[in-house]
Amino acid sequence: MKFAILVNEGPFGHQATASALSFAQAVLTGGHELVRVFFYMDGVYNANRLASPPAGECSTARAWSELAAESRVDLVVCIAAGMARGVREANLAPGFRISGLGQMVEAAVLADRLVTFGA
Amino acid sequence: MKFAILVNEGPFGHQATASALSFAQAVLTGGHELVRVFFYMDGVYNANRLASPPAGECSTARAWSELAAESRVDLVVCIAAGMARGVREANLAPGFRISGLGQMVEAAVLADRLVTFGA
Amino acid sequence: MGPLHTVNKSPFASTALESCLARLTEGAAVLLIEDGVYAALAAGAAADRLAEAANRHPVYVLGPDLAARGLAEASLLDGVRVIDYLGFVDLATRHSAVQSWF
Amino acid sequence: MGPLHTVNKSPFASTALESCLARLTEGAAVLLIEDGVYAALAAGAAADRLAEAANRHPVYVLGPDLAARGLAEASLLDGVRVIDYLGFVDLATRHSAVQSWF
Amino acid sequence: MRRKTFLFVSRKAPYGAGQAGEALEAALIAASLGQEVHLAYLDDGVFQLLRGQRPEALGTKDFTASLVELGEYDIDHVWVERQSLAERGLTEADLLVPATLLDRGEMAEIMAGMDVVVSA
Amino acid sequence: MRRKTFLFVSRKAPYGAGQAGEALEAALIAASLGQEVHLAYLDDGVFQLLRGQRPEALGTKDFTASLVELGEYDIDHVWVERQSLAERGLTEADLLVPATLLDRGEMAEIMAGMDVVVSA
Repeated sequence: MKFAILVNEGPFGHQATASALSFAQAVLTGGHELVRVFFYMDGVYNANRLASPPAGECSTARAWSELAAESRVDLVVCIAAGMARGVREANLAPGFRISGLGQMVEAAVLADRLVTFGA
Repeated sequence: MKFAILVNEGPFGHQATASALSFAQAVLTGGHELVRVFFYMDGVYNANRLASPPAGECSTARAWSELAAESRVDLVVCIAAGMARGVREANLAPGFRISGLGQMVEAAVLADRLVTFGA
Repeated sequence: MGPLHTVNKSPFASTALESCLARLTEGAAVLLIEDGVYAALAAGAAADRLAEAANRHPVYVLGPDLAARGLAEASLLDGVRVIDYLGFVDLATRHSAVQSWF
Repeated sequence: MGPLHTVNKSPFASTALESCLARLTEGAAVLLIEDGVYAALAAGAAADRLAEAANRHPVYVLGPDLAARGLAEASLLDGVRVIDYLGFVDLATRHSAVQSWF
Repeated sequence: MRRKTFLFVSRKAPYGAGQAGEALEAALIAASLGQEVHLAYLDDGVFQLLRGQRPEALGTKDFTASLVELGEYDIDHVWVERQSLAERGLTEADLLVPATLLDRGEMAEIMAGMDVVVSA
Repeated sequence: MRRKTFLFVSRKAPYGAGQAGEALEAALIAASLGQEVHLAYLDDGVFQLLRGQRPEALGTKDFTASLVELGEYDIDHVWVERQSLAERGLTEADLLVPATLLDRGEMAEIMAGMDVVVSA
C-alpha cells in the first residue's frame, strides 16, 4: 500500500518528529511504499542543516537525510512555511527539497493513506 | 521596577512571542527597566535572521531587533537551545547575542520580576 | 500581595485554568491572556468555575487578546476586569511574582 | 472499515481524547500514541471513559511510547491492546483513513 | 490528478497556538488542484469563524479574509458542529461565513466518510 | 550574585511536548550559581519522576539521569503534589527520586512564597 506522511512539528521538545520517523521506517520495513514526507508548519525546522543536537540526542534531520539516501524517500519542505521560519536552500539538510503545498495535496492523492504527526 | 522576560516559544503559530514583545514595550512605556529578554527552548527561533514572514505578517525577529536598537534592551539566546535548533552566530538577527543559561538566572536575580511567555 | 497567575490556554481544550484556579492562595490574582481569554465568556461552559474564583480573587482579562478574537466586553462574565499591557505590567509590579500556566 | 483515530495528548492535560471518543463511528478504532498512552492507565482518572469506548471499539496503545515513559503493560486497562510501529502501519492499511487528534 | 475528498478539521482556537491560517492555506491549494474540499469546525475550532476578529494587532495576517473568499475556490462544504457552538455560548449568527450546522453524530459520519483527513 | 529562591514548576508529561530536560537544565544552572532551587511536580509533571523510563528509543537524552544527581547540585527541595499522584493511580513508591509529598494547599503555599517561578 502507498503511504504519505505529514510532519507539522519541530524536532526539539516535541515527539512528533520521532514518531513520524519511526512510522516511516515501519512503512518501508512492512514492504509498503512511502510516496512522500511533507514538512509543514513548524515541521520545516526538521530540514535545518545547521541544527546540531546535544550529546546523547539523535539528530532527526540527519535521520531523515539517511532515510532519503538509503530508501530514496522524497522529503519535501513547504516553501512558504520554510521562508517564514528561516529554512532555505542555503541551510537545507541533504535529501530534502523545497516546494509548494501542492506537493502535499498531490502526495495525499497518490497515496492510499496520509498520516499526520503533530502538532 | 526591574523586569526580565523569558520567551520559550517560536515566532510562528504561537502567540507567545507577540505577547512577550507587547509586554516588553509596555515595561518601557511604563517607565520601568527591562534588564534582559532571554530566549530559551523554541524561543531561540526568534533570533533567526533568515526568517522572513509572509506578506501581511509582522516579523517578530525584526521587531525585537528594533527594540534592541531603540531601547538598548539586552536580547540573549541560549547557546545550547540555539545549537540544537540551528540558531547560531552566522544567522543571528541584529541586536541578539548568544550566551549561556546562566544569563537567564542572572536576569531573574537582577530583576524584581521574571515574566515567562510560552509554551 | 500574593502572586499574579497568567493562563494562556482555552479552558475547553486544556486543564491549565482549572489547575491554576485549584492552587490560588490568599492575595493571588488571575490574568487571562491569549487563548485563556475564552474562559471569560459568560455563556461558556467554563464560566461557573471562573465566577466562583472571581468571588475570592481579582480576575483580569487582556483587552487586546479579546479584540483580536472578536470577543465583545459585553459577553464577559460579571466581575472580570479588562486591562491592557500597561495594566499587565502594573499588576506584575503589585504582585509578589508572576507564575505562568500553559 | 471506519477510520483509525490517533490521539497523542494526555487525557489529564487536554480534551483531545474525550473529543475523539465522542465522535467514534461504526468500525472506528483508537490508537493512543505519545502522551496519549497515559490514558490507558487502569488506575488513572481517565480510565472509565476509555473502558466504555473499548467495549464498542478496538483500542490500541503504542508499545514503544509506553516503554519510554516507564509504564508497564500490567498497569493498563483490560482490553487495550499493545502494538508496535509495524502494527500501527498495519492498522492504517486496514482502516479507511487515519485521523489525528491533538 | 485523481479527485479525492479532503477534509480539513479545525479543532483549535485561532492565534494562541493555532495554525488556522496555514490549515486554510492548504485547503485552498487542494481546492485549486481540483480536489473536493470540506472544512469541519468543531470544539474550539468554531472560534475561528467568529465575526469581528481583528488579529492585526498581534502581527499576524487576518486569515478570515481567506474565509470569506471560500466561494471563489469552489469550497461549498463548510461544516460546523452545533454542540461545539452551544458549549461556548455561540449561535449561528456569530459566524462570519455561511455554514451548515451538524449534530455531533452527523459530524462524526462526515469525518468518517472522507478519503483524506487533515487535522489542524 | 544575590541569592534568591527559584521554583521550577513542572506540570507536563515528559517527551510528548514537554521540555522536561531543558527545564531541569535551567534548575541545575541556577543551583550551580548559588541560588536556592526548588522543584515542584504537579499535574502531569509527576510522570517525569516515574521509575523505569527508557526514552533512548525516542532519540532523546534520558533527563532522569540528571534527576538522580540532584543531591550533587545541593538541590534538596523536591516537592510532589499528593493529589496529582493519586489522580494518575501512582504512589510514592513509583518515584525515582526522594521527594516530599505535599497536599494541594501546601503546594500552593510553596509556589506563592518564591522569589522567582519558572514554569515548564
